[in-house]
Amino acid sequence: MTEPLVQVRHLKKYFPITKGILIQRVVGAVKAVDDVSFDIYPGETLGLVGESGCGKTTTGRTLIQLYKPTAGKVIFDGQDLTEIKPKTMRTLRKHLQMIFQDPYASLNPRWTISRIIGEPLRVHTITQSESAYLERVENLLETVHLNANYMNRYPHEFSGGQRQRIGIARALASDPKFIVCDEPISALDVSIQAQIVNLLEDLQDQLGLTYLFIAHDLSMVRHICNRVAVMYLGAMAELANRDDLYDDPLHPYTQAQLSAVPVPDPRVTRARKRIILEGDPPSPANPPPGCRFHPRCPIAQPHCKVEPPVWREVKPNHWVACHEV
Amino acid sequence: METILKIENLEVKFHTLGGVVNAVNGISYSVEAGKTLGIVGESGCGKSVSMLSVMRLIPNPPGEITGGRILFKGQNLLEVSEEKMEHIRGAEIGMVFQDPMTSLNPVLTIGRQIGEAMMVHNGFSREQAEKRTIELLNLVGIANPDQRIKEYPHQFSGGMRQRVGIAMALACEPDILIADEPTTALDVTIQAQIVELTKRLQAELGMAVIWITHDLGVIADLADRMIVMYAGYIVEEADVFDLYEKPSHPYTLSLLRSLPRVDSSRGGGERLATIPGFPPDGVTIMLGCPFAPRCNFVVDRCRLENPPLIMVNNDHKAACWVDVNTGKERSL
Amino acid sequence: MTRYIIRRILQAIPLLFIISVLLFVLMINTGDPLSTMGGRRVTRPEDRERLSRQLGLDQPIYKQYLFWLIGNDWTKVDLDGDGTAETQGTRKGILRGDFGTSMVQRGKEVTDIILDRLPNTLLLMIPTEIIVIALSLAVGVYSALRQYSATDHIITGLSFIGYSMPIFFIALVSMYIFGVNFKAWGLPYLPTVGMFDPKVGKTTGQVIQHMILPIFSLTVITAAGYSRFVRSQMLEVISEDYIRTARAKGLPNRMVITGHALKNAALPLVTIVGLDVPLLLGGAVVTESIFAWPGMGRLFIDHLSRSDTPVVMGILMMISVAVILSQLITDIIYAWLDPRIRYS
Amino acid sequence: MKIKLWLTLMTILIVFSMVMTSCSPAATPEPAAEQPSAEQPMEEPAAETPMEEAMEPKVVTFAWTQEPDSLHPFYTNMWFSATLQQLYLCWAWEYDDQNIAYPNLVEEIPSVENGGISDDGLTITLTLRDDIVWSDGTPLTSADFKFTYDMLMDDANSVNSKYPYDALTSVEAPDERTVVMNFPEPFAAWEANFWRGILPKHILQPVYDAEGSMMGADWNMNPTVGCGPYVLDEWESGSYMRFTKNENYWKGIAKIDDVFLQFVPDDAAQTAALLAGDADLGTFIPASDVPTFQDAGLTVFTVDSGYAEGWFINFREMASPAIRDVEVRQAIAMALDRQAISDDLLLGLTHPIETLWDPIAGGAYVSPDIVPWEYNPEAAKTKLENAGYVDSDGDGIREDLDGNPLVLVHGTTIREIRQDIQAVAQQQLREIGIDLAIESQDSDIFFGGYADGAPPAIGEQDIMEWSDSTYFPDPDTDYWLCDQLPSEENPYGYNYYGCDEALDALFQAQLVETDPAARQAIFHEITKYMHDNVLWYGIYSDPDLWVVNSNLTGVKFSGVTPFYNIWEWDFAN
Amino acid sequence: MMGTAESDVIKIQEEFKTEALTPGQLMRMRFVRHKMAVFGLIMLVILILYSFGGAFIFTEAEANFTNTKLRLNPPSAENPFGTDTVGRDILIRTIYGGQISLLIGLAAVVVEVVLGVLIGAIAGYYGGWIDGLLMRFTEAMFNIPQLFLLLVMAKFFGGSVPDINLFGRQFSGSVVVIIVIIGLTSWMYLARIVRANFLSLKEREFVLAAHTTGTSNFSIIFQHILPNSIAPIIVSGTLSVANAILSEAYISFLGLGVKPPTATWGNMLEGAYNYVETAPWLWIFPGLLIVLTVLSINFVGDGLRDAVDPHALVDAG
Repeated sequence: MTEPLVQVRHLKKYFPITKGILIQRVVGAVKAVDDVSFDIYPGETLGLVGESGCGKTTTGRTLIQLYKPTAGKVIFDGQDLTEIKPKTMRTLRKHLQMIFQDPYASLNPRWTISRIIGEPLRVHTITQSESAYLERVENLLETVHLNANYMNRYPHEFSGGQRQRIGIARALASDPKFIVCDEPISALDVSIQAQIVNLLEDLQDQLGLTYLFIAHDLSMVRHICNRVAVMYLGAMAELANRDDLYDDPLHPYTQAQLSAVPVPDPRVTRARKRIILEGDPPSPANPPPGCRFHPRCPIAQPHCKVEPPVWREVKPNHWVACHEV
Repeated sequence: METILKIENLEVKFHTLGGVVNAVNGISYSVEAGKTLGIVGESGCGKSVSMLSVMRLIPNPPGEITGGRILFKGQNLLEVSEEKMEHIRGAEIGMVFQDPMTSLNPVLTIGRQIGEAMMVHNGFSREQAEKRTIELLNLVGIANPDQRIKEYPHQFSGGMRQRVGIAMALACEPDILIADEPTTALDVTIQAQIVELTKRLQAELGMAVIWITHDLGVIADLADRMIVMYAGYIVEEADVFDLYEKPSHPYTLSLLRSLPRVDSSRGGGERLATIPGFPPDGVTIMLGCPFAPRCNFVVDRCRLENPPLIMVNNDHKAACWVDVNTGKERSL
Repeated sequence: MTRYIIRRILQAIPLLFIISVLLFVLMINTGDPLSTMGGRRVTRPEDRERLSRQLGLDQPIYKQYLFWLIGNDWTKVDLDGDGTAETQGTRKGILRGDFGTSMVQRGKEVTDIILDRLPNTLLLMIPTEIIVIALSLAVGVYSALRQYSATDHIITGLSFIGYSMPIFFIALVSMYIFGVNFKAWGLPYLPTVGMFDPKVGKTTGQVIQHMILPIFSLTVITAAGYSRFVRSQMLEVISEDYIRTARAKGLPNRMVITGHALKNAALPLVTIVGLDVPLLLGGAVVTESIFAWPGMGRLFIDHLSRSDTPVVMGILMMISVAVILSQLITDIIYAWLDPRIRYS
Repeated sequence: MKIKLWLTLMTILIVFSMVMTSCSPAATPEPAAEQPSAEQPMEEPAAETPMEEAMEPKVVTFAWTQEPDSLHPFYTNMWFSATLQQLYLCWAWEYDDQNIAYPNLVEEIPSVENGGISDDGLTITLTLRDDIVWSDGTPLTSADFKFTYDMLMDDANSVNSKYPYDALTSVEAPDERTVVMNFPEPFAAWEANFWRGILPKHILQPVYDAEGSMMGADWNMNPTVGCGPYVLDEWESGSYMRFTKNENYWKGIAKIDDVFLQFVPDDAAQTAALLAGDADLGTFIPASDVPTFQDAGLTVFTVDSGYAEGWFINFREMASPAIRDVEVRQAIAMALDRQAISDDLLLGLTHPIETLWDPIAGGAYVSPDIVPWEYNPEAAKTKLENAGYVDSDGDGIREDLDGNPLVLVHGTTIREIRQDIQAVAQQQLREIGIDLAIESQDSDIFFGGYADGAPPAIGEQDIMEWSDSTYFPDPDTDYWLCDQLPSEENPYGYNYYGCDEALDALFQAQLVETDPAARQAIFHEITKYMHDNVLWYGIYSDPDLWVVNSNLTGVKFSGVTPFYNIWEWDFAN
Repeated sequence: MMGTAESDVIKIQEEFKTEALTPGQLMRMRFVRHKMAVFGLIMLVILILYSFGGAFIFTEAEANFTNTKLRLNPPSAENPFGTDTVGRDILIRTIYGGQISLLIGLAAVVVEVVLGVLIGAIAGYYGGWIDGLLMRFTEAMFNIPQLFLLLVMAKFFGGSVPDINLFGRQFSGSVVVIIVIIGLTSWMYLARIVRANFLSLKEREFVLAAHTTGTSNFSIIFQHILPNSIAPIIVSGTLSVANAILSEAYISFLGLGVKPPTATWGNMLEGAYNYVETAPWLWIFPGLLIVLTVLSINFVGDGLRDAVDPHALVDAG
């Protein structure tokens, strides 16, 4: 087995809840990510799914050091990102890129496309001359199937799908090894989503990229990912190869989630048996004790309320955090 | 079957700084009592606007209903007085909105917000309204309703709020429930709850439901009849099973093909079908079929002439000059 | 709640400290209170030297501040200028509620000076504020509901003019028209300055008559801003989803406005009013000057012009405390009115 | 319903505030808020009076533009407060409308002739009248005089000024009617400066004993016991002050019952009140309004009070070299059209003057040899030219031999007429090629001390303008004494003009000269010297203007003790 | 059909897309639709022409030319606005006074904007204790009513500031004082706006994207965030100009403003209330000019606010 490109170990990210005017006192914490561990292998796409507020976006942002982790390690290419100096981190950033959810918010509205895409080139002084710079920007636009003539236009002149392509081009500019795709398609119309997904797949093939694909759309994740991790309330619930997870989900939460996904076929969807979960996920500021899922779990046992389940490999490459598996 | 709502040639325009946006371009359809009509389309296709027109809730300015008729139980809603319309809203047509976070008044209790429609339309006293509110909350599956009527929207979770929204829409037992993307803002597990709830309520109360969505998955579960909208036009209308099995408009067809499915792996490497380009902006006047620039089946006629809804088979209509099954131009 | 209030008050302490240092340093370096003590003549050097010592003005600024803050009754001061401090200090400092005595009105307690004027200011400002709130709510809501109508345009235009008008201008104009011209035209005219006509005495009717013009002027400029605020709040609120929901329920328009929109639109006004309440205490410097209203604003300007640090500091600190208190009260009222805050 | 709530709330608040403001007992007794109709008060006095007394009380109303800061004579030097002292206090001797002293508390004014002043001029003895009493009936004795002196000299009292009492070695009260003042050296200016406002010992002594100081005494703000024709009845801060007649006044009970001071904030309000007949007396009126008053049939009194508006020339070393050049000063003196200023800006109510002593010319202290400076720009130009100031670069401003432009700084306090004069002067001096840079400061900044960096004190301004007087009606002034030059060592010095040894000697000599004729001669020398060297340049005589209702009879004003005969005033009908 | 052909189809598609309006164009359109704003702008141009163009017709010496014989003349053909207490022509003085008033308005806002943006940006971007400290200071300044603070500061700085020569003209040093103190007492509101903007913008994805790129804090603040908060700064700055002109008028009215001989509309009013009745032209003309200017600026500011406010965008469907 190859070495993982990214190793995430016991990663925690708490957002303090502070009070006070002159002296800020921490009165609590939103445990957005609470002890999460997983590996990402070169060339693969790891899907990270979960309901809104489960901490998947925070995991992605903490992993890439946009947020300083509260605890834990992120080892990228043998280096622990949580320990290196900010200056080294800045140079390392060209290997780690991110594609954002909102194609409208992720591009600086006052910059031209060429400036946006070229920012990494300038920051990391990748291109030496102005002409090399322009050539590179043109190439990047070609790569994401955009007309290079438009590089002096502003983001507002583009549609959502095009903007997302621009965002992808920017992420590609510094020749990264690893890209965190933070719900890159969820803000797009159905008819555009497939375009972007296909583009991401093509780029992976051409450039040998590794993706962490964060999404809530389980159907799309099944399509694009090699392995899938399911999060619930800041913690990992299950992690397995794609088909293992979809065909044989072990965690009751994964089961419920999968059963709830509608299928665009009236006969199939009406025949499916759904596990309807009661209630809503609790607040991450105050997660339930024991297994976080126990209040909604259809198979919860008394000890689930007390004891947090262990994150364990129940089958080869199939990890799960549940007492009842 | 009794037709309860019939829309004829509805046209809605919006006056924006960028120009006049043709949001709805002469659509016609009808809803039958007790049945569920699903309206599917991408953002900006006019699906919500058409429903707000039914309620006469289009903000004017900038919106304006420029043509057509909306016949509700035989009377044209575009012509009735505002007083009459107030009575129809809420009492005879209920509506549930997309965002449960913003569509409830943050400073009023849930009980008041549900109860006031009954006090207005049914002449209930405060006590009667409160009693009925508790019943309604029970009906939509909210525990401890007698406590919770005193609470405020922010004390409810997203899913619970949407249940409140439904209870509110159902308060006066309307004949039609219009649900405008009621599950879009919710997670799948909550979405499933709401879908189940709607199904159950419809079975119990027997109202017609118009369910607007962009999600072809959710609506497959719910609808009896389907309408697909694109750029302010209805491009296809059919029975739900028919539509998914034999999509007859290239747009519907591509849309269905571009969707990955959770229940089957298409095997590694298989690509999703895509629809190139993006929808028109509604300002530019286009000759021909609005979908033509993105269409794989496009023929010359498409660029010149906008196709009307054509009956393709029994009760199944599509607005396309081409038969997608054969790829041949229809002779019409 | 009690804990919250206590915490807020504790948090206000450093703030007041910053404010007091800031103001004190400014004030101490602002003019010389001794300069006018000679009356129309320049104060004699002997007197200047002696007074400066006796009033503690010769002390370094940090000491003056310290004495002002915690008093000087724990130390001795040199009154006769022989270089030895022999007299026990008598000041208690503002921390112990002693705001000191005025320099120009020697011996008169700052607290008394302020309390003499405070009721007059309140008498003018409270009705003003009430009229302003009522008027601006009415006008703001009305013009929001009839957005782009002729009435709305007129109201908007007028409120803009009111908002842009310096108060002294409106005060002078109204004085000129209602006081001077009306009299000249033989119409019933309004008194211009003072609180009452000395010939008649300080009767309720007199005071009310004399209140009309200042209140009118204050109302015009304040209500203009408020009503624009209410209008924009109302416009924002009526485009909210929940208003659409309310309409979709078939509620009559009046109920949508009064039941659903008004409360949401009026809530933010609480904050604005809260910010303005302390200004009520301070009085309107300009208005009171023009209309000769014996309130806090005039007190401030009079004593500022004679560098009477204790009085000016007293007024400013009182206002600062009032600001902090009123913000606290605003927050509490807001929480009380807005369930989102109440239950979180 | 909501409107009702608002109304109720508003009424409550207004009533509340009313009660707060009008709780003072002397306000017209009226049930508050019950009859808030506007006409009500107009009828009320009429309705009440017949029941109480046959005649309406006679009230004279003063429009008073500044509210006194204190009524204690030694805690205020405010003109608007000091002026009132003849109402409720008494001086040992007061002054008549010719500014001649006449005995008040004393039997006669001490002099060498009547033995009141010792031959060496070191002892002055006063003999008090035997009928003088405080308004509460307590006799006024020499103990009150002694007490007054003691209080002044006690540092714990922080009085505004110890002058001239600090010139004494002691005051003795050998018996109830005798006061003996002992000087270390003769003090020529005694008459004009001593015993202005005697303090009531029986009121203040207990306060002093209790608190160690009379600073906090209630009497300071509320002198209900006094020795003038009136006593304070009530004082509402910011609003009004009412004096009522002293039933124990030993000269006779005043004819007018009450003196009511309405504080009006500004000249316009005062003018309006006077024109409307709302006030019977006003003062410090803008000159521009005088014709209006005269047209309205009001009487305007112009009373010399010793004040003269003038330019104090800074001839210290930090001043501009040009202003230290006597030729330049003389040129300036000829360049300003003072007549036009008096005629146009002051509407001819006053006249240009030559010396600070002009307003006390009754005492004839001004040298008869003085030739007034005449407005003559051409002569001024010639003078400048001769002194070597020519406009070499053609910008209209002259330069000295080194090419430095002739720029002078003129500073004054913020007051409309002074700013107007600045503007006029700037233009007129420009005509002879002098650039007058003008600035103005608030008076507490302008008159601040050397340590405060006040512009006149530190010598930033070449010419300073304000209105000042001698120790009127005495001609003494100590502004030009050399030992009064401010410096780091002498931060409180107030000679902001410069040290002229000759002048210094003259000023020192006059103060110890007890012979009036000799003293007068010294002043002739002083005035002539200062005038010809333009050490002080007079703009106009600054008399007090009083506007009085013509119905008042017996009205006379003194420049020193304005209301000296107010107990004789009356209404004509 | 998909695969390689896809990119071509997209390119063809792009030809169909209508040229979107730039935010600038949209702003201009929305502004122009705002009738009052256009009126305000025209008024403002006229007032600027009046103040600065008038200077070509009349010299400053004429503005300061006194003739005591002509004092307090009512408006006439000779002196259309009448004369003041020393016979200066009010019309000409309003021209020169207008220059100073406008200069004070603009310059004070520059001071205000520099302070407000700097403090707001630092507080908003860095957060934590820096934010806490700066915001406490801001709050402290906010707690003192502006007019009170202005008056105290006017006296504090009002001792004596030497006159300055600018553009060949002599300005009273108090002009600088007034500019500085108005700036010093009015930045708090802007700082709050900027801070709030920075707080929200720094979480925006394009800023995060800049972070992922490795862009330095400096260029994130000045190249990414600041240009995007420029709209509220401009709006608030515009409205502040009106406020600064009013502030100047207020302190001048209370006698602590710009010292003569430099005229401003504000100090022309000082003392004029003594002539409410006798010489109303003394206060009516400068007063009206202040009102007109402030009104026009407020109109423009309001128009700008609407123009830059994305909520004003009307969405369809």
